[in-house]
Amino acid sequence: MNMTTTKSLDGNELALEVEGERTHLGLTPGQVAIRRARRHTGLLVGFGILLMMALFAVLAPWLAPHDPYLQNLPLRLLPPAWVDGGQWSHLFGTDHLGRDYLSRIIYGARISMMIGIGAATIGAIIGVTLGVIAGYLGGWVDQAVNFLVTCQLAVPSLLLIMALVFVIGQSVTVVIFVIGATHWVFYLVVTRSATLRIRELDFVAAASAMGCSRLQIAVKEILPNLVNQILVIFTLEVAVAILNEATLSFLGLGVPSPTPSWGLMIAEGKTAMFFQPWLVILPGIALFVLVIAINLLGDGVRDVTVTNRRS
Amino acid sequence: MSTESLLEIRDLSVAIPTETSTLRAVRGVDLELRRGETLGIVGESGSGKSMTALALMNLLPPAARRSAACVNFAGADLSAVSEKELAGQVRGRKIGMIFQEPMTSLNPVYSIGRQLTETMTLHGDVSVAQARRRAIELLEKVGLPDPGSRLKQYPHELSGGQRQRVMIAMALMNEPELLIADEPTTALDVTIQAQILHLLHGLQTELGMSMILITHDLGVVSRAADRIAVMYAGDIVETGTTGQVLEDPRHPYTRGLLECVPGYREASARRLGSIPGVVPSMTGEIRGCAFAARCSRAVETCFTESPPVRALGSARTYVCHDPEETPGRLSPAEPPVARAAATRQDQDCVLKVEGVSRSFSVRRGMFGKRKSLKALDNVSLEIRKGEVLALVGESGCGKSTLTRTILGLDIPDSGSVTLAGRPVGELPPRQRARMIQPIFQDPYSSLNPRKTIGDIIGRPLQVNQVGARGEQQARVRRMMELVGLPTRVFNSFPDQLSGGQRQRVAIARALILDPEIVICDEPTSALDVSVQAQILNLLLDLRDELDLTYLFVTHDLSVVGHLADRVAVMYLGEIAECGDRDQVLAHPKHPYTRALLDSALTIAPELDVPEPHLTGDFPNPMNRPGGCPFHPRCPLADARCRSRVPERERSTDGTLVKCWKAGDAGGVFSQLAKGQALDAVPTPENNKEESAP
Amino acid sequence: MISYVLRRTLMALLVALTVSFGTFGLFYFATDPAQTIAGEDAPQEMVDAIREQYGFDRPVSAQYVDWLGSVLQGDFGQSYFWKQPVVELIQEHAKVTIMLALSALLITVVIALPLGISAALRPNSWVDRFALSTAVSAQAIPNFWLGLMLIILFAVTFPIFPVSGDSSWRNYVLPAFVLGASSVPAVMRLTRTGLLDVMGSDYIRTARAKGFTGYRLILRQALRNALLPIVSVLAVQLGHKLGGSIVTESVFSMNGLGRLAVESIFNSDIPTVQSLILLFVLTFVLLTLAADLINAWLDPRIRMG
Amino acid sequence: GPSDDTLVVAFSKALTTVDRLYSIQREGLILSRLTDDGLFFVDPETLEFEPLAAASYQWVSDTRLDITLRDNIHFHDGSRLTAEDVVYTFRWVLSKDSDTSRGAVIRGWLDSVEKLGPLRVRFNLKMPYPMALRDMAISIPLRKSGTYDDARGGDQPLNGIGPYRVKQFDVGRRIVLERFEDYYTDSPKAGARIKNMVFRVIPDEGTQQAELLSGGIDLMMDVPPDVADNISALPGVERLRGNDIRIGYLTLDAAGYSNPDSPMTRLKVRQAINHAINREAIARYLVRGSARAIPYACHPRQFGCQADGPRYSYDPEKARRLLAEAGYPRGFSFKLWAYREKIIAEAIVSDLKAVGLDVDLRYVKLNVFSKMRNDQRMEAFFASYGSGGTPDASASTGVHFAANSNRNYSGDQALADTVLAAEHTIDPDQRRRLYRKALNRIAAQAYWVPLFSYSQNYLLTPALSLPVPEDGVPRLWQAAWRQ
Ligand SMILES: Nc1ncnc2c1ncn2[C@@H]1O[C@H](COP(=O)(O)OP(=O)(O)OP(=O)(O)O)[C@@H](O)[C@H]1O
Ligand SMILES: Nc1ncnc2c1ncn2[C@@H]1O[C@H](COP(=O)(O)OP(=O)(O)OP(=O)(O)O)[C@@H](O)[C@H]1O
Ligand SMILES: [Mg+2]
Ligand SMILES: [Mg+2]
Repeated sequence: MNMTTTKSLDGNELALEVEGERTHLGLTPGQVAIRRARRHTGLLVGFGILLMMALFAVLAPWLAPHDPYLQNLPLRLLPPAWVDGGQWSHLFGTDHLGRDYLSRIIYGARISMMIGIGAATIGAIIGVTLGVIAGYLGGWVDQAVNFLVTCQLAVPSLLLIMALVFVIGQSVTVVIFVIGATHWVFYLVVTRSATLRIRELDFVAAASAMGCSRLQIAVKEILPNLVNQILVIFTLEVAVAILNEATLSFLGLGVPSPTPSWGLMIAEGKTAMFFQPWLVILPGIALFVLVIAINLLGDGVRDVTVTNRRS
Repeated sequence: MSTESLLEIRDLSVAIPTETSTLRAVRGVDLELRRGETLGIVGESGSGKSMTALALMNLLPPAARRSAACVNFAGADLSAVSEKELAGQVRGRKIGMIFQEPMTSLNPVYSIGRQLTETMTLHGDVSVAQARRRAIELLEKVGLPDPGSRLKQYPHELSGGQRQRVMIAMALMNEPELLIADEPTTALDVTIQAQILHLLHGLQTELGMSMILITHDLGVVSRAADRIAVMYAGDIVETGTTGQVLEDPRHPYTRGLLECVPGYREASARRLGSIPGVVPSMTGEIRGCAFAARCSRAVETCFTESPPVRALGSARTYVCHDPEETPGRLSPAEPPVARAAATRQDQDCVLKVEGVSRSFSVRRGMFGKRKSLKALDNVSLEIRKGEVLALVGESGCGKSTLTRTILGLDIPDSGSVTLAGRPVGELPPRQRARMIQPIFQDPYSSLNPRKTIGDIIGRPLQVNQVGARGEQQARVRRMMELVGLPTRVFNSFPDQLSGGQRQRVAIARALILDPEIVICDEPTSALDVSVQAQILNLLLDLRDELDLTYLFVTHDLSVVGHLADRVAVMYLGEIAECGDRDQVLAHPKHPYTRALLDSALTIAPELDVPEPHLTGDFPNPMNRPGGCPFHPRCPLADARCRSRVPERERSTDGTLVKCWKAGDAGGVFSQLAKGQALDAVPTPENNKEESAP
Repeated sequence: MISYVLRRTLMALLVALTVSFGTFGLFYFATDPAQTIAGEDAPQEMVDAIREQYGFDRPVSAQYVDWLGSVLQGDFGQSYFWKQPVVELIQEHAKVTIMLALSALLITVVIALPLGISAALRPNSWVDRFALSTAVSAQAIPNFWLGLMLIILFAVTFPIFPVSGDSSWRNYVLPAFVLGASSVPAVMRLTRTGLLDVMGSDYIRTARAKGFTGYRLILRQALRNALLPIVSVLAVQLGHKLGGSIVTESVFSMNGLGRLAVESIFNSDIPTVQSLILLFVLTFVLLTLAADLINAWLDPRIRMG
Repeated sequence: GPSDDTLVVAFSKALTTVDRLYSIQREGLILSRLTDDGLFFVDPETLEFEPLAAASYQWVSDTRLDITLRDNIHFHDGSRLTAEDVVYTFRWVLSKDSDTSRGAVIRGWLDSVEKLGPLRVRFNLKMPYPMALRDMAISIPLRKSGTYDDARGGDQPLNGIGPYRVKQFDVGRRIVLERFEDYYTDSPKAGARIKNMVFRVIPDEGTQQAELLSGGIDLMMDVPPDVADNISALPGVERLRGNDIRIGYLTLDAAGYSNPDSPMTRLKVRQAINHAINREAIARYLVRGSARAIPYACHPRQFGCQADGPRYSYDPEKARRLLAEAGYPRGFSFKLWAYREKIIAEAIVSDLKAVGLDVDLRYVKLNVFSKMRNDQRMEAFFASYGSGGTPDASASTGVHFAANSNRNYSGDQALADTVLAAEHTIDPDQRRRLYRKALNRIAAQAYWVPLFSYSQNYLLTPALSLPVPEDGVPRLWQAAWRQ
């Protein structure tokens, strides 16, 4: 097609040029998000801390001063270095088996992150799949999913997790799967309602008018629009999963000993908490800092990706 | 009309700080309003009309900052009084306000009785009983039957028109001196719009109020306002009496705007005039004239210097450098495109809808039972090759449901849609996609916000596996050129485009598979007139270029008059009347068509808002009246209409009508309308001559 | 409305049945209740005798049907471990949990609502920041750890409250605070966003245009709308608290339903576990139903459709 | 405290019943020694079985025992103890539908009980059973005739003959006792000094500590050594160290039940594991107190616990060598199951890892543990056994290596025969010989890794004086307030 036809077809080519000069195109959604992120303190702080923690987790073998599993019974229950009786070779002291507490806390970041991310991923897969299916197909499928959700919500989730871990047996994988398998309702509720909303939008109708199958529509049209929300829930669920793991381990049904899990460490330190309070306080602080960082990040991501179009 | 000034605004500005910069929504507006006068503020979306009104009452969004040299209202300077005083003395008491969205402007959890009476009791010294009496009186006045029992109802039990009436009653509870109506009818159907405007007009004269009527509809201001202020990019560019401004527009923007309206003056032309470009982003300082970039007459100074205010007589001003027409920038007067329609009369039918019915089952409320809602009732239609068939009807009458059925996206309960000789339901989706494609109403929701423009337009090719990747890209670029999209938006996201551009993207996507039939479901009703004009032009050009057939859904009769070959009028899921455009618009057989035509407001400053002939609202489709579904609103209805569904009949001039009174509709109506309204709808034949003063 | 309530109840029963059958199977295949009943050092003969006596050697379906049958006749059976009618057992423990849950809910409401409301009224002010940071931290503090820290602080270092037990109101202060704090973030955020939404809505603008400002605007126009989601979330939170605040009860050694549930699991005390699950499910469903009904009462759109 | 003459004791686990016939928990045993008397009792100093409610006894033959009762014993309801009550109690235990916790054991050896006179009773045994006095002392409190006639007597207050009577019983919360003033004065347990006792259920250790420090309780039992160390350093707390007859051990699946090809079926592997674990260090640093590493499958204080079989010293090098010889130079992986003392289990795992074994610790609750153990699905497990407080090898060695025991993972029939023979032998020398044979066999085959004996730590208010029990079961009737 040559220029003349264009011209004859559209009297507005002039307009578009003018438009091009005057209204420079806005930013892409990604650029907008990054621009906002740069000025979002909470997000930056959260991201910074998390990055540091992630480094700790990844580089644990090089950063940890000792083998976190190495027991040294004669040196057990050493207080932190700054307390009377502490040694500088064991900065945070040692635990009941004489293992270096600092090294265990550093390795603990690994466990927490692994479980957090693993469980949140599993939850996301279950929740998003069910949510999109229920929202998109509706009808009896929706009813069935709704039933599942009620089942899930009606039973106290910690109790359910405990029962499952108790019966299946303790291991990191089991904990990841069980926490993941009991934390998908949030994903589901959000993706379902978003899908319900999106499926009424005209671009979905346009897609089916152009011959897309339902699967194509669900995956190619609807899913990309859920990514932001899923990401936000994901970060929040990572935090929830980490706390859940700690709680489970605290109650004795989380990851198995001698894995260095913060919750487990708190549980083990609890018997001595009035006398060696650092056994409880230090891993608690680590947990708190990690979770708060993730939450800040999650809140930040939500603030940054939210579309505040007027209408 | 008294000449005493009630309201005087000087240099009112509103700035809204955003994340990256400051949006200056209103820039130094000057306005004046006399007692008893109606001032119409017109302008395209985003021009700052609402912000001006809200700034008066200090109801701006929390972030917004207001500044004004003075806002004199009945002797007091509103820009200086405290929030408390404003709330206690002015808002709701001296100034009443009606908002655009009747559906959301009433508090859903309180009864309307409570919401009405508290307007009075809040401001003290009135007993609840008194307030109730006043509320009942006002509800009666705004035309709500049985007002006593209405007080117990909740907003969701009322239709949009009824809610808007309640809003009006609420605004009038304390007999304010000024009523600000911000697009009071935009969300309503034409028939209701006419009723509401009529009502407002009556109340205003009765109570001696002044009124500010904000709208983007030039037809509405032309009928309802005494004076007009045209707003552009946060500033008033032209004011004057309605007649002056509309008959003799001085500002190029006003002129351009008028030319965009289908049916205004040069309506016989197939191409509408248009204002190129879009409203400038209102962030930061605008140098020179804000309109310069879109102005066909703009010269050097327009871009560098603020235009001066020019006065013509006492209350007539406009803001412009007033340069000569700039050669070269002038949009060429389009030669009238030869109409091929006449020759397309009895061509072969490409799409046939036969006896289609569709019901939904809906549950109302949490405890409600499921009820069946009949959205389509035995609809039959034919679309012929190369024609534009317009489908008109009020909101909720089933237009979209019908288009979805035609597209094969919805399966009818009974009846069939035949496309190229085969039922659409049986066509494989991809084959169907190559024959028929939709364009939707809302350019925001019709594009996937997560995909780039290139992807969106090329997606049909991908799905249908047409050609290799490179070839697809080339086709997308060609298509973008064809619909007038700059290629640099190829990798942009929909959010970065203006409404008009988005609609072009939607058009490109619909056309890239080379379909025969395009179903346009109100493609321009979300757009401003200037953009609507561009899109309508484009659609018509494309039709001729690509030999397309359109089913064009709309509720705007002026658009119908502008582009349709044939018209089908829908009411409550039925086709009430269907025939050639000229026949239907000039000699409507069905009383409903007649009423629609009466209610459509063309630009005619010399005329008032017509008296509505239809009583009542569009009924809830869940409680369809028996017999002829139109009988409760029909001025001609008799016992037969109430009891028996009318047959579909072909009248002498070839239109199909479904009415017992088809024969005498014209006669009775012309009596009722007292000769006022035959010109109400612009058909190419009758518009110009008859509407001239 | 009656049909709605019936539908919901039916759903609840179905949920309860599904869950309880799942539990039954789980325990049957993985644990040996006989040994727990007998004790760790119990000799072989004793364990075998118990197994036979309780019928643990029968197929799972038979055991389940038996249990279901007696439940349908209103007999929730005897706890294997406590050797006490389950109903009595639950009654005893429920007192603690109900007390704890209600006081925790009270604390949640007392902290979260005012905070959320004041945050919503002045977005981005210091109140808002304070509220948000409270929420973020409260969300990040592990419940059990907060409990331990409070014990160290208020029961040992400054012995103001007792460390454990459930005998007097003073026992409930710390646990109720810990449990209440755990739902503060959710409720606070919801109150804030809900109220912000409402405050930004068209009908509030209408109300302002009528002359409403200040507290009258909030109380007489906005609150009822904002309350809708809060009611729902409070019902869910209360449901979860009544479903046994396992962690809190364990940290503060309170003898509530959560603890009973955990111990029953550890002891494979199936009749107790099953009855508790029935109880939890029904409580939860009833509470959400109640929330829906309250919402229907608050909102005519739901009530009348 | 002494001010109200009330001793408050913390229990970690709740008792489900105060009737000893229906519970076998340790807490039940401690309580039962206050509220009940049996025909015999375990002498706190010598750990011999001495007559208590019985005035005297006589072995008429290997399978016949005659007992004469004291004539001045009252039940808590005021009635007198007669031969009828004794007969009733034992017949009740023997009857199948009584469902008492000890019925199955007693039925194993006791044939019948007869009344010979108002205060004389005869016991007919099914076979020679040297532990008869033990069972009577530890498991069978005497009950008033007719106690269980209606509704199992569960609703009535416990009617025992012990020095204290139950005043109040809140399941899962507390038990209140009051001194029984009509207690027979010639009882070895007579002369209780404290008037009231309250047993509070406080499952959480930390809470118990805090309560002890704040004066909420007077006595805490089963205190982990670390806690005991820490708390006893504070003013206002006294610590007692005592022995416990409990032992810890590892069982290895020598029979290959869990998997016929299990490495545990190889002697060298089992020996390697024996050499790999540093029992001394565990006993010294973790169990602490009077705990010692034990060489054989019984507690050294138990009768018959003398042997001269191989002893395995802590020698990781040798362990590695043995593993290599067995064909596992790079070790192998297996699951070690445990259900108590997690820290010790971890220490064991750590030692095993040090010699190249990849151990996965499965720390589970008892009901899961026993399911696995009874299904014979464990390759190795760490467990402990308290022998029911019995100072006799039959209670440990006998129980664990009997042919029908599902704790027996040795699959060694000959060993089982030896143990059974010892069980039915009354003659002490003969029994000693049989146990020595069994213990030597166990050590030579390394079926077990005998680990250590336990110790007991008690924390109490300094106002309280309490003799330290030799077998880990406190005799609270001996408690008194210091002046
Ligand atoms: N709450 C808000 N926050 C930020 N910007 C706003 C807000 N409300 C309006 N604006 C912007 O202010 C400008 C003027 O808006 P205004 O509502 O006055 O336009 P309008 O002429 O009433 O348009 P419409 O016909 O669409 O109602 C627009 O650019 C709009 O985007
Ligand atoms: N999926 C659905 N479920 C229930 N009711 C529906 C559904 N789709 C449409 N309806 C109802 O069917 C009737 C016709 O709707 P439709 O969208 O076809 O109207 P319309 O003429 O396109 O109106 P508008 O001009 O507002 O777009 C309406 O009352 C609508 O509420
Ligand atoms: Mg507006
Ligand atoms: Mg529509």
